[in-house]
Amino acid sequence: MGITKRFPGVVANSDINLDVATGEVHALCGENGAGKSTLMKILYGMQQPDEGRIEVNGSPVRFRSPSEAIRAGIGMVHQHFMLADNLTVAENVLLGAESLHGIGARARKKIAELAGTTGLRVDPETELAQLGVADRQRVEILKVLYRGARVVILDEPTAVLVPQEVDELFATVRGMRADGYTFLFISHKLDEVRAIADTITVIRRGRSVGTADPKAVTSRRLAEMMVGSELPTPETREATVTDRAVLRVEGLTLLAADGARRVLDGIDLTVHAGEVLGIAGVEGNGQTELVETIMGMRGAQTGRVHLGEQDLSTAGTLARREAGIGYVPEDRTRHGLLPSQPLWANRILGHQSRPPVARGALLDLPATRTDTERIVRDFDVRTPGVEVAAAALSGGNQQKLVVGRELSGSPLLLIASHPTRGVDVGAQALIWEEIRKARHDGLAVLLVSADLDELIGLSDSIKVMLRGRLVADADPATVTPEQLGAAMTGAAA
Amino acid sequence: MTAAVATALTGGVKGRFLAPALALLFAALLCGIALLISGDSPWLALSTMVGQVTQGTTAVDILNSAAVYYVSGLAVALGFQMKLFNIGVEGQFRLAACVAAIVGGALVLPPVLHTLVIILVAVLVGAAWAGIAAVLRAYRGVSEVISTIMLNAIATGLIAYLIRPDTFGVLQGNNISTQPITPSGRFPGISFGESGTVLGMVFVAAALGFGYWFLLGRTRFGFELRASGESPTAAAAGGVNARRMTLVALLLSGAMAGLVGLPELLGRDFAYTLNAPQGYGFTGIAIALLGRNHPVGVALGSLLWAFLDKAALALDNVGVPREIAVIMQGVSVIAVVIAYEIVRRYELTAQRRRVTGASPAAAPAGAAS
Amino acid sequence: AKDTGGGGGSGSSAAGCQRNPAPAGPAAVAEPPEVPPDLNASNLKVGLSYDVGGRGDASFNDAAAAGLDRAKSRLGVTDIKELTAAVGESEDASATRLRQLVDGGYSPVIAVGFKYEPAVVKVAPAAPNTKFGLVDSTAEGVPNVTPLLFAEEQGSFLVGVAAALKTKTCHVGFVGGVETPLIQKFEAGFKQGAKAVAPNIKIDTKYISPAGDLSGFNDPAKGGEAAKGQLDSGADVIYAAAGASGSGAFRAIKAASTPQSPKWGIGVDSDQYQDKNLADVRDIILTSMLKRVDVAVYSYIGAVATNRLDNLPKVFDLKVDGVGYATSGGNVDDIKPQLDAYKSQIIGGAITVSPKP
Amino acid sequence: MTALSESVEVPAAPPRRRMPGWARGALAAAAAVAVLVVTSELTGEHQLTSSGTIQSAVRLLMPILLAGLGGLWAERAGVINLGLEGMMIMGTWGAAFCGLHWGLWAAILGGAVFGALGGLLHALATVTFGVNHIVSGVAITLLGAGLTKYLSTLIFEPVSRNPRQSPQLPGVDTYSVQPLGDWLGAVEDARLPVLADLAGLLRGVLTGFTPLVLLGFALVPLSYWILWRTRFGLRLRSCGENPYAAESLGVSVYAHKYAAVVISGALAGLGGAALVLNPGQLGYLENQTGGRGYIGLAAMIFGNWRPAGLLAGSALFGYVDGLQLRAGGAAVHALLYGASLLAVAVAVWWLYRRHWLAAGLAAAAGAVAYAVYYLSDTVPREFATYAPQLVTLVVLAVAAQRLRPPAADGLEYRRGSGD
Ligand SMILES: Nc1ncnc2c1ncn2[C@@H]1O[C@H](COP(=O)(O)OP(=O)(O)OP(=O)(O)O)[C@@H](O)[C@H]1O
Ligand SMILES: Nc1ncnc2c1ncn2[C@@H]1O[C@H](COP(=O)(O)OP(=O)(O)OP(=O)(O)O)[C@@H](O)[C@H]1O
Ligand SMILES: [Mg+2]
Ligand SMILES: [Mg+2]
Repeated sequence: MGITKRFPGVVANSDINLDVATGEVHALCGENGAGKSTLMKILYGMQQPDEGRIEVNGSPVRFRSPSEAIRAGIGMVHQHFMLADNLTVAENVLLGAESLHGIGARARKKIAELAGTTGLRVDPETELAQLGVADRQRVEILKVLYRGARVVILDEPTAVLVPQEVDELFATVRGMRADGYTFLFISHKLDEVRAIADTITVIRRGRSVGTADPKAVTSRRLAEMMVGSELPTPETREATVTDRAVLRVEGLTLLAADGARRVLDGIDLTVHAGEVLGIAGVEGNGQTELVETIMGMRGAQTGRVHLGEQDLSTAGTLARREAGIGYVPEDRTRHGLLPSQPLWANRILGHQSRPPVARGALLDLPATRTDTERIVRDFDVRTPGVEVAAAALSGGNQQKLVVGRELSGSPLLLIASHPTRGVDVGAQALIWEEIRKARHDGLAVLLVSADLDELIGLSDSIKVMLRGRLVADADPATVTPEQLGAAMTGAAA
Repeated sequence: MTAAVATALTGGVKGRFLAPALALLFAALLCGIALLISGDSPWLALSTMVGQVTQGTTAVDILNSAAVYYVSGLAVALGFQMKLFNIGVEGQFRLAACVAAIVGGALVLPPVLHTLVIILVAVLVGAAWAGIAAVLRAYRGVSEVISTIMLNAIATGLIAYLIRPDTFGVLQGNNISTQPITPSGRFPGISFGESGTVLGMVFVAAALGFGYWFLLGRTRFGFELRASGESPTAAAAGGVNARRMTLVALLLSGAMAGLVGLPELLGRDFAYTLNAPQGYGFTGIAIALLGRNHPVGVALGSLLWAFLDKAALALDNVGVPREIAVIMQGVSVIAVVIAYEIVRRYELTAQRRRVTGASPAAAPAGAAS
Repeated sequence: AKDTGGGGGSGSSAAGCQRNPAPAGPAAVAEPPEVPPDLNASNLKVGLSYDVGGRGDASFNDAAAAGLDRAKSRLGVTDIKELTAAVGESEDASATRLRQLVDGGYSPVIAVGFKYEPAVVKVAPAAPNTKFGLVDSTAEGVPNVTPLLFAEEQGSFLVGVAAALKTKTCHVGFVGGVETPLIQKFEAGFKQGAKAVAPNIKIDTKYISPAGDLSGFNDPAKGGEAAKGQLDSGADVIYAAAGASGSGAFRAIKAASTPQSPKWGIGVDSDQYQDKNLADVRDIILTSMLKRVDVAVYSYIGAVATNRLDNLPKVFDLKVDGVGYATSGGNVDDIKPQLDAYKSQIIGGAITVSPKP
Repeated sequence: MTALSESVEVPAAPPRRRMPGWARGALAAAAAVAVLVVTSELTGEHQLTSSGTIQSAVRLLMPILLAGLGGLWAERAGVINLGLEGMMIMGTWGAAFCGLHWGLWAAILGGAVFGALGGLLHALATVTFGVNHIVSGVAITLLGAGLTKYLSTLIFEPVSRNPRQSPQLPGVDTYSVQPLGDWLGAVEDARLPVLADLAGLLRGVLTGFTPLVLLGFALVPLSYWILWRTRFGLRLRSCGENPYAAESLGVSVYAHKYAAVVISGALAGLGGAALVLNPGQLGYLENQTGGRGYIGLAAMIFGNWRPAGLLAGSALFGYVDGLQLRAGGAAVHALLYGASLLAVAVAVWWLYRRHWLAAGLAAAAGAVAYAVYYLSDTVPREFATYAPQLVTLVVLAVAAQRLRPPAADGLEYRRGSGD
């Protein structure tokens, strides 16, 4: 109720109101960075609100820590799993709730009992490391149940699941709702939301903008509510596609670390100069691996990668970059930036062997600074200078720096993984504009994104990825997000 | 430390020196209190130590020792830059000095060349001994911390074997020594008469410091090294080969370690004996920490350390336990390390604040509050 | 159940230890270098720089300290300064220490331990008016340095004789701290002495650490294990030349010793029977090989005072009482005639003891 | 839209069946005993299995084991403790000081308390201030050495007349399981083939131990029990695996890390006490730890961050060290024979599992070990002394990739900064 949460430089939640009735599935929608997770963390006592209050069954409460929320019957399944790989399933579940049933046989019996409810079918003594994603999620739910929570927060539980698993999850949720559990359900996937929710609250830029009835509302209407009216359209109308193939990937196959599974399975694709090829897919279907394999960060078992006339199949990452590939990684803090280094040092990363930042084996620091300043100017990176550490910038500005860097040195091909994830509208528009400009100048772009509007708007052609394979092609001129969504989940046979 | 002080400190270069200086002051204060408790006068201790610098060869000794510590500190710091903890500088430098002394004593070569060969041998031996840890780390995933600790002990055994009179050693009275290096292989120093002789390799150490600075700050290799240390994932995405960097970084660190024993070997002792100095490798770790892996910081750290070592000898004259210098060294390291950490955090927060102040984009969000 | 001590040493008890009879010959008497009894050296300022361990190490530093103390009480020396080396310090620290003594006007300056050799060689030529005494080493070509050397092998020979005479199992042991040439001299003498008495005696040898690893002088735990190993394999007299590690050896011996099968330890450098820190195990200390650093220091100070440095022996050996064996505790009283017989033979030159094992 | 290709079946990896931990441990112990007995019989080097060697091993391994346990506790909570050596040094001083004034049990306690103080400092630096764990560990080792030197100059020297050591501590009694010990002694002395070896091994463990040895051994299962079987231990381990998950479930990560590192320091301090209270020790002696803290850490890694493994690691260290101290190069040389036996056994096992390459490598290693054994008749003393370190290095090189440290070991944790 009237929750406000400020972080330095950003107001994550601003006077948000949320009413959840007992026994309902209440969905929360909003763009990346809208403040959904923050609100949930506040409800769960992991963060303290700066203003506002929380009431449970009419009486005001104040959670200073998760354990207090747990005591009040609230449990949370986090967007990023909160599990310990080296502990057993039972230990993961028990942790923090040892006082309920001890940590011995009694607890194990209880876990076995509850496991049925969540559809978990493994021995509680199994080490967590051996479980797949869906089972991990079941363990997360089991944790919540074990604590006797009646209100369960699910933060983007479906992002990592394949459709059958989503169906199983929904069956579990429905079953539990019938038993009187209340759910707070967060998802970006509007059709899912409409399928499971009883009520939907939409959050935009930290504020609640209204509620909707899932039976009455369309996905389009929901999307409009989420992004507001100033929705920038990533449209790329005039065609610049040439018939000059820049990237040719043939028969790329990658096995999982344990060697048992094909993460990439015979991928063939071609990107032409001036073309944006979009890859659609539910997270975890091999897009990350595809990008990293093309970048040479993972070694494919079979298959070839050509850039123009060059065969890069066995080249290292740096050689591939030198050949003309720019790379905007999906996780900028882990893969894109050196957080504690100044901006100019970040400009060097990935370009350390090329002008303007290097001459031979030596770095050219003055030129590096000048060029970083150019990026700051051209890409509107909001910073007092190029000497500040990258970690001091906000996500959007970090991303603009990364995109600016990767478009430097006139690459032939840009591989952009979720280039606007967690980035505000202004930055998003700028990044789109820059990609469009470069494409006009003949750049080939391989675009991976979970944002279907971005994908449809920016791409010249789209391929759908499912379980390590490219399973379908779509024409962005005619395809709708709904159709694409269906194909991504394998439901559009 | 209050927030106000810390923010005042974080302004650029000044902050970089003020924080460790405050930490050192804190360490000195603590030692002063320890002295007071044990009934000694901190002031007497300090003035004795400072006064000692002008006595005899102490000033020159400090410089010579600092040079040795400096090379050792740089060797450690080079690994630290990549978050590799080469605890094995100790073993590397001793083995390198021993083998270099054996080779140098056995060879007859024209001046300069003779010296260069000895230096080369030391560098190679140091690198090779570190190379064992490097290979184990890069290909077998063995933590270099553990492997180098083991290798230190094994190096001791190897050295003992190498200088046995029936292998390469020569019995000299109650001592065992390698064959002395003839004058052609020595590295001349600069004599200051009564005040001692500055070892020639002091200048090599200074040059090494410059080389280290240049390598890390101005070359692609240095950038890749630091990038791998800061974020292995980002470095990999930027095209840095992590395994290669691990190997090269440890080999270079070992090569540098190989030089640690040479200033004294080539400028003073001319042979490796049972009394050959030990412990420089461990001192190097402390000094790299004090100097935050920065060539100037490491230089200041080694000077401080050498001062504490040499000037403390005078404490015996006034009846103050000279162990107080060791405590001072220990406390400084931990205080400086913590001070760096605090400053780092304040720096980031301050920068964030400046970024937000500078970026109008944050304004709407800020206004909403 | 609580152990009551003893019971170790399951090894062979070879009864057949053939022993040679003690050599006969003219009784030679040791003559220590003479210091005039009424000498007053109160004008001397004596500086003394110890090796690692310093005064109180119950070993050779302490012996040097004893010599100094005697000079204080007998010769009236009052102005004395003592400094101590640190572990693993480099040569210039030793030099600085010596220089401090020189600058303080001390002369003679006595450096204890062969590690001081390079430092003395460096400092002495620059201070020609200062006299230096260097224990355990020589500084060739520097006229103002007097080497104070010992024939450790001769003293060790005698305790080897004692060991061979006392063993019931015809099996003795040597535990060395660090395998340096100096300690090897002890080993060599001990073995020759034991063999001289019993040619077929079994002698175990163990060094705790190799040359260059000084931890062997400083690890009583390992000293104890090494001695225990020799006891278990049947040795019943053990000569421990192992610095502070020796105390571990003595305690292991004490634990294994029973009235039926007594086990003996032999001390080194100073009379370890008298060592306060070994008071609890003194009853198993058969004797100690005395390295009379005290005699050397005292004589050297006396010689400096009388300006008769040329009177000092080249090597402090049995002849000048520079080495010897201790008799405290009375455990060697029964074999004293044999010991003295061998001693006379060595003094007389009939037996020469090699310093190499 | 085009049609979709048929979906791909993803076969689940079959769960691997493993022997329970205790069974594997027992098997490994049995194999070790078998190799020793056979080697002892075939080479005639009976010191390999003598009760004296085992007793030596027990005395030598105890400080290492305790330091290793210290490492285990800290690392299980996600804090690397390279300051073990420093905490151990502080423990030796504390044990000597308290032992002098108040007796045996005070010495044990004093060692633990002084070590714990070092642990507290490490916790402050790493947990509160986020200093790199290795950096802090190195600094603490320096500080520990300096502080004890200073304190002993100040406090011990006036009594002991030597700044480097404490006065004589009261002696420590040893105990034996009787009359079993005597019976085994009789069997061992009778030198019946194999039986004597077995009796020697058993007798070595059952006789001549001090109360602290009992305590040390008891701490192994106790640590296991606390860390793996209690609520506190579960929480503590969760901090080392995923502190943010622990935090999200209401575990106070800071408190647990602090507790773990302080306990770690206390255990390392106990290791120091074990050194001081070994029968045959005078008391505190400067530099007496001689790197045992680091070796404890190595033993812990060797033991895959588990108490039983750590016990095996420190036993190996203590055993080889005891053997070389007692019987010198010849016995270590005989171990080469044992190593080749072991390699052959491993090769056969891999053959059975159809891992040809591994089998080949093991066989080759065995051949090399045997060749060295056959062609030489002793190991140079210089190398025999460092055999434990060599063995550790070789074992790590072979096995490091199978080791699994706690997932968040050595990482900085800040409350509320996970997502
Ligand atoms: N600990 C933090 N410190 C500073 N800013 C934060 C912190 N946590 C979140 N934010 C910021 O608060 C805003 C809201 O974040 P939140 O995680 O709640 O978004 P979200 O709606 O869950 O987004 P997504 O859909 O990507 O999960 C973002 O701008 C985010 O960067
Ligand atoms: N863990 C953190 N601790 C402290 N401050 C943080 C943290 N993460 C982010 N911030 C600060 O919060 C602000 C917002 O960061 P965030 O990455 O959430 O930006 P954002 O809302 O995504 O920004 P943009 O609108 O540019 O995308 C930045 O000024 C950053 O300095
Ligand atoms: Mg979120
Ligand atoms: Mg953001």
